[in-house]
Amino acid sequence: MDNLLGLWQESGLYLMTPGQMVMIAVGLLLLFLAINKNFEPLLLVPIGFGGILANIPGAELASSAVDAALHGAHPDVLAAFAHTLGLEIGSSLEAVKDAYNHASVSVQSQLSLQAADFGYSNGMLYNFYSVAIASGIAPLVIFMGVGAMTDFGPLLANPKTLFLGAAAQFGIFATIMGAVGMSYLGWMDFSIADAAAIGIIGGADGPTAIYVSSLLAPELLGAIAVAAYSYMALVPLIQPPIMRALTTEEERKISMTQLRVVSKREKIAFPIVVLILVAMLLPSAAPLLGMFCFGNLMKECGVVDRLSDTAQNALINITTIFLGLSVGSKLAADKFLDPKTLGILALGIVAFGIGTAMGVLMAKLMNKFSEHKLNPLIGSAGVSAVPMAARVSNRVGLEANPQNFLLMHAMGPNVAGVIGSAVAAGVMISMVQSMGG
Amino acid sequence: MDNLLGLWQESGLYLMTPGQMVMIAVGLLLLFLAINKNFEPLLLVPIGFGGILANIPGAELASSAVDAALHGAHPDVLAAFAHTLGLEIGSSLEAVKDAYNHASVSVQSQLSLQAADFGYSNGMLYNFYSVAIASGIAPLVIFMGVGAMTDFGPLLANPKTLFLGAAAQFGIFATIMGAVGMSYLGWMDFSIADAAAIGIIGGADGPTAIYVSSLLAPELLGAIAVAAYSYMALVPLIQPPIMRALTTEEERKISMTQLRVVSKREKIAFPIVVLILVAMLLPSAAPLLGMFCFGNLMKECGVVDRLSDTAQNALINITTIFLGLSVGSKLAADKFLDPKTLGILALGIVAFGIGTAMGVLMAKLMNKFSEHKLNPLIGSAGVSAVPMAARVSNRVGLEANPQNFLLMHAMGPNVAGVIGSAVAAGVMISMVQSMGG
Amino acid sequence: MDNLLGLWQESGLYLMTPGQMVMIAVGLLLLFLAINKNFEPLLLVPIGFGGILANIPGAELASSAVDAALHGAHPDVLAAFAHTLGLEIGSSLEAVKDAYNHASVSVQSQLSLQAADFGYSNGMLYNFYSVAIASGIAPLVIFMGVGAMTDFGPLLANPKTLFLGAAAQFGIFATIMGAVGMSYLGWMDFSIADAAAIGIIGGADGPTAIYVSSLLAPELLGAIAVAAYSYMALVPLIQPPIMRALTTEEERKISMTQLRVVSKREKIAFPIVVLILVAMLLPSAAPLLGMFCFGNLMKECGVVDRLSDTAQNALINITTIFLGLSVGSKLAADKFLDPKTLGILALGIVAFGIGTAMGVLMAKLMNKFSEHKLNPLIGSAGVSAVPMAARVSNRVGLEANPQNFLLMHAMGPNVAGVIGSAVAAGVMISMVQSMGG
Amino acid sequence: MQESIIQQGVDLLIFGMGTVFVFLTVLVIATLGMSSFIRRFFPDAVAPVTEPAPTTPSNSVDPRHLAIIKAAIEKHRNKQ
Amino acid sequence: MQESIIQQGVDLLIFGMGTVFVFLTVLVIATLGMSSFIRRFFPDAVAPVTEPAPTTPSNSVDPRHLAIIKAAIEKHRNKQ
Amino acid sequence: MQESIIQQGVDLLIFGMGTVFVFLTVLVIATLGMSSFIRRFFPDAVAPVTEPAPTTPSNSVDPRHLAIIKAAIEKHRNKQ
Ligand code: NA
Ligand code: NA
Ligand code: NA
Repeated sequence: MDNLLGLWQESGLYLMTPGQMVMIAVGLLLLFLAINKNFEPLLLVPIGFGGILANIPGAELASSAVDAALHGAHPDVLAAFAHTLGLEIGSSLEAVKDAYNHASVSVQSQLSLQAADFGYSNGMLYNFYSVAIASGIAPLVIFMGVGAMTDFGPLLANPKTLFLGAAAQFGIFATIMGAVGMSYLGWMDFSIADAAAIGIIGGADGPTAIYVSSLLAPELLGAIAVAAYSYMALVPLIQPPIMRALTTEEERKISMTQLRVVSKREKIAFPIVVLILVAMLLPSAAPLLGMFCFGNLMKECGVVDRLSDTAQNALINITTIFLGLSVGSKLAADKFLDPKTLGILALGIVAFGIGTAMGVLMAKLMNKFSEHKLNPLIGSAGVSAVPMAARVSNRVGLEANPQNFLLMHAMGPNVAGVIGSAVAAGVMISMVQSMGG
Repeated sequence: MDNLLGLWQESGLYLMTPGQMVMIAVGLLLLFLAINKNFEPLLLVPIGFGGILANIPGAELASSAVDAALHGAHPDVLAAFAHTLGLEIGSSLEAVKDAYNHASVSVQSQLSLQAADFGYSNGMLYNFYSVAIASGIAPLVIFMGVGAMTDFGPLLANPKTLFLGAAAQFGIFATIMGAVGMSYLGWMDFSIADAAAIGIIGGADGPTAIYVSSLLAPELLGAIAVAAYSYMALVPLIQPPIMRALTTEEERKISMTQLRVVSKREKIAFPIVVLILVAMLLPSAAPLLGMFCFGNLMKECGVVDRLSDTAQNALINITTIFLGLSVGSKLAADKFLDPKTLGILALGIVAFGIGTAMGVLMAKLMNKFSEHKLNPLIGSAGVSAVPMAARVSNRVGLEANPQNFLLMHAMGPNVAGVIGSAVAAGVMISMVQSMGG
Repeated sequence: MDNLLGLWQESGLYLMTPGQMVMIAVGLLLLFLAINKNFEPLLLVPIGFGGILANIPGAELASSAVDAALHGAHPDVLAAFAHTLGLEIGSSLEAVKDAYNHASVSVQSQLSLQAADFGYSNGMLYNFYSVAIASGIAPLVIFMGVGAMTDFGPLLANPKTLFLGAAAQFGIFATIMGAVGMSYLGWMDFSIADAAAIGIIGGADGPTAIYVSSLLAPELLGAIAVAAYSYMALVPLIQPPIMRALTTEEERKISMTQLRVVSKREKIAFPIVVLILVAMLLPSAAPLLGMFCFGNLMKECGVVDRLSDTAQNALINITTIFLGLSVGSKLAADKFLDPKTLGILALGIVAFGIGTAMGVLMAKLMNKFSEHKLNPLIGSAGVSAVPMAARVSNRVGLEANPQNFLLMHAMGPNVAGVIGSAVAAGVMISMVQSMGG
Repeated sequence: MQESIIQQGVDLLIFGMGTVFVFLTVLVIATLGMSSFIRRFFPDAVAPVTEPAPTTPSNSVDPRHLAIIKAAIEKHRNKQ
Repeated sequence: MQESIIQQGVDLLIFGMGTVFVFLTVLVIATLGMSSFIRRFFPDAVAPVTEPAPTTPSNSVDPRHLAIIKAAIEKHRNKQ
Repeated sequence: MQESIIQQGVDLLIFGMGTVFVFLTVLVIATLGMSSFIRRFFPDAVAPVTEPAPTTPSNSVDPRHLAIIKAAIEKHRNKQ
């Protein structure tokens, strides 16, 4: 009978909290959007599935051994933890949890061994998260693969479109102001590190967003990643109204001259040029832009095709599977169901909107000073969201002028936006860490 | 001269024990069976090769740094270990070994650093085992890949074949009774955890068996994995006599109606349904069935084909290589050459036999209550051993009736058996851990 | 303003040392040689790029958390480290560094946690190095892949060409004598372990060289790997003059009889024979030759083609990417710009030359005792540098006799050289470690 | 202790086998429900064809395609 | 503290956005320099053709090739 | 110490080179034995053909096949 009772008390129906039920529904919603609506399925299928796994009651898949031990809350375990943390024996669970969260890395690693002594172990998704994201490796490897899939030809044919990619990053920083404003008004409790991590949603670039938030605000990573990928999928809905509002019919009809031919040598030299500028000006962006340029160099140099193929296929796919499941581990109910998540979702869409607007306005500004007119619709592609935003530019352009193919022209600002948000990521990580954030 | 003597004293011929020689012969036998007799070669080639590597005398490839240090048995090392373990200085090697094996995780990790201080390091296969199996990751990744290669169509067309997959799991539990009976009679010294790990051989599913035994009885893992894969390869010999003995000629001739068409949407929904039932009823099966369903969802959803392809190819192949070598590391002579291994081999074949019988009998029982008659030969496929057991059902069926193609009908119970043994694995892990096993 | 000043003081231009500038130029040179001159691009592109990344000032990509903390040199950090190291508080940075470098593994791991407490973390390339090379895994996996790409047919058709592969390893040991000689004369400060690691350059085999130097002389690994791969790429320039000088026109014209047909079964048996000899005679070579034979067995046995394909493609490519970047991490200016590097480069080319000469001379010696004459030009292929050296033999042979195709004949000694240098690596690792090197 | 291990084995047998049957029974019901729900409310526009061949997990390349490709290559080679 | 977080946000905005613009401006200049240097001193012997289609990162197989291969297989199958 | 490193080097040279030769000599003998054993007792039914081309480790796709496939694609494209 004990066993039967035990099985029932270990079953999900007995243990499930309302929060977990909500999060399982959220996971199913993400799967629905990914599969039926084609919302960035490569990421949202693993994230949604991982989110459901993380909320299976009693399985503790997203918990560390210490979390599991604290959840078990056996008196012996709590006493041992309290001793290690320098609390008095008999401290409350809350006190132990609090002391653990503020303990130094060495004390935490001691508790981790202690939890193992009591027979607790890390959950599967927690291990995936540690290896893939906490180490920083998965976003960097994906960025390398993206680099190996990126063609800088259109950008090299018209380098001044880099300015469009720069302007669109204003979405990032405006969002940071929004987040600190919410904190100032007392609506939310975002630290400056949180604000920076939320801002990066405006970079419209998944791996960059995950990399930054894993460093600056790991507890918000789930919400930030979900917002970033969802809004990237929604770019065809978010951007066109803004683009139309800020441009005249005439401007949208501007036809651009065909791009010049770019030689193989220029394409090989470009990632090296970027790398050297990073080395000279912005070391803090070196991991992200370094891996990106490495991927691109492998693609363009033509002598390591087998490495480039692997970076674009097996390696990026394997990494994506584990990255997605790991992000899903951050959709555990106790972390995700927080008013902050609503703040993040609200700020994220503002970030996309402002980035889009600034890209378009920058294109109009540049037209004031330049002979070769840009069609301002390609400015919106500067937010990145590769290649979706460039396709949106093309589609809106075709509405105004059915003979005007903007796709290639929009690819320039599109990939410029990737570089732009990696630069913004680097400077934010460096500044926030020196602010003691 | 010292060097020459040293080289000779480090050579295999000087150091080899009879046990190692036997185990090298066992490794060669496994290679022979895999290569010449096509016994599950994807696993048995790496396992056999790894087994030979693990028994190379002096190379200590399967030993941890601490094992190597204990094997070296230098007095300084032993004194330091004894101090850490709280023994008196001058304790015998046996006493130190014994204390180490019973020490807590934190003390073991301290000894590990101490062994490194003395210049010892983990062997190659030990590292593979730690990363691939002790972490639980390799069996889960393989299970994900298997999920991505599984077609639930035949099962969805005839869901009641799930009962056949359930019945065949009786082989698991009957074997547990056999193992505890051997313990009761004093023939063997199996704990309840050992018994559960041995029982899972009857699940006829490699990754499930390895996952369960890595958690419940790591020291028996080598024998269990070898038994599981060998008997899966022997299914065409083990099953037919049992199937013939339990059925009449008439029953074997039963012709089944063609399976209905199953829609894409049903195939997408099925892994999600399984996942939700796991979440509600059986959280302890979440890692295994979660990864399996994730793989299957990636395959069926149709929007992440590149991830599904990688899960079915590069990722599962890479994992198989390291899983196989890691299992091989558990074929070291001092662990494998134990009377328990004989017990495991004997119990394993009984497990297959009973599972087969119960599947067939269940089909006959269901025929008593149902209008649509099942050919009882498909019941034996419920043990899983995918796809071998289904092929056996088909072959035995063709002997009785050359027009009767049972293959697709047998695929239903066949994949049901995979789910069934994963469920059994979950409930056993949960129950044994709460028994303090 | 503080922020602006901070950004400038963190910029590369402000922080860059002349050494780093030189090393970035070296990295660019390696990229140029790899891309434009086709110098072993699969390795030298990642190594060159990694070398540049490792020298980005302020990014500390190649530093451990402790290195970064020592570089930061904050008084609190130094005080804490000094305390852990048993130094008096207020010890100089130099004293702390020195004590750290000589500390035991357990103390180092304590400092590592302490550095994490102060907010320092390992650099990206440092992590790659730890996982890929310090663990020994990457060179072994690459060796497995090379095994899966090697055809021992020509060697099996004419096994006595193994002697050519043996003779060419004299380059390794002559170089060791050169290195110890330099130490004896006071020109350099090479330990016996350093000398052995430098000697292995003469093995003309990348993964073997990286494996040996990661164990015996990790601080020289960058220079040794760069030398090994560069000289392998230069084999078409280094070898022909030596080959011509040591042979007569007549000898170069010797035409060899066509190789006999080798059966599948012999090819399957060969890696097993090698493995058993390793087990009996030379356990210390078990990791390298074990993985090599395992790869070859997977290729030849014909029943695990999907594993063999993965070992030859996805797995070896992924490993190569991280191995290359990790080797690049050892090109950090403070380690690489050392007179020792010049010594290594000088000794390395001598090693190739001597190996080439000994291979040719061995072939001439064998001709004195054998009826079936060997063309001595195939002796030079015994250094390995697969398949470059065999092609050089063929090309020089064609110059002398346009009808004489030596390629297949040279493949025998070529792959024999791989076995030969793995054997040499095993014996050296074993001997040097017992010398307390 | 000797009694107890038998008792533990029996417990595992009863509750384990019971859980397997309960879970798979619930799964049969849930699957039938899911299928009838989908077939009723979301029927496929075009009826899909069930795969004619069984899944062969250990063989990732469709052997028929392989044969066709090989034949094509053979043919091309013969023409040269 | 409340003041300070606004101040920190403004700092991030100014220096962050500034760095992005400065870096990309330098990159524009460096790229123009690099391109004109290469076009002047190392022109390609044969003019390469710019790819006619955009990069589609999420799709690793060229869809046109796929179509052709499929068509070839189809044709071959029909012949049999 | 200075003496000793020379001595250690000589030791490495002698025992190292010795081991290499001994090991490879034993391997020659073992290989010859293995081959004659297999050729005597387990001859292949059909004589296999030695590969005509050398292994090219860095090139995983057979270039001839590649050429044929490319040609086939080209041909198909021209027909359209
Ligand atoms: Na961006
Ligand atoms: Na089963
Ligand atoms: Na060699």
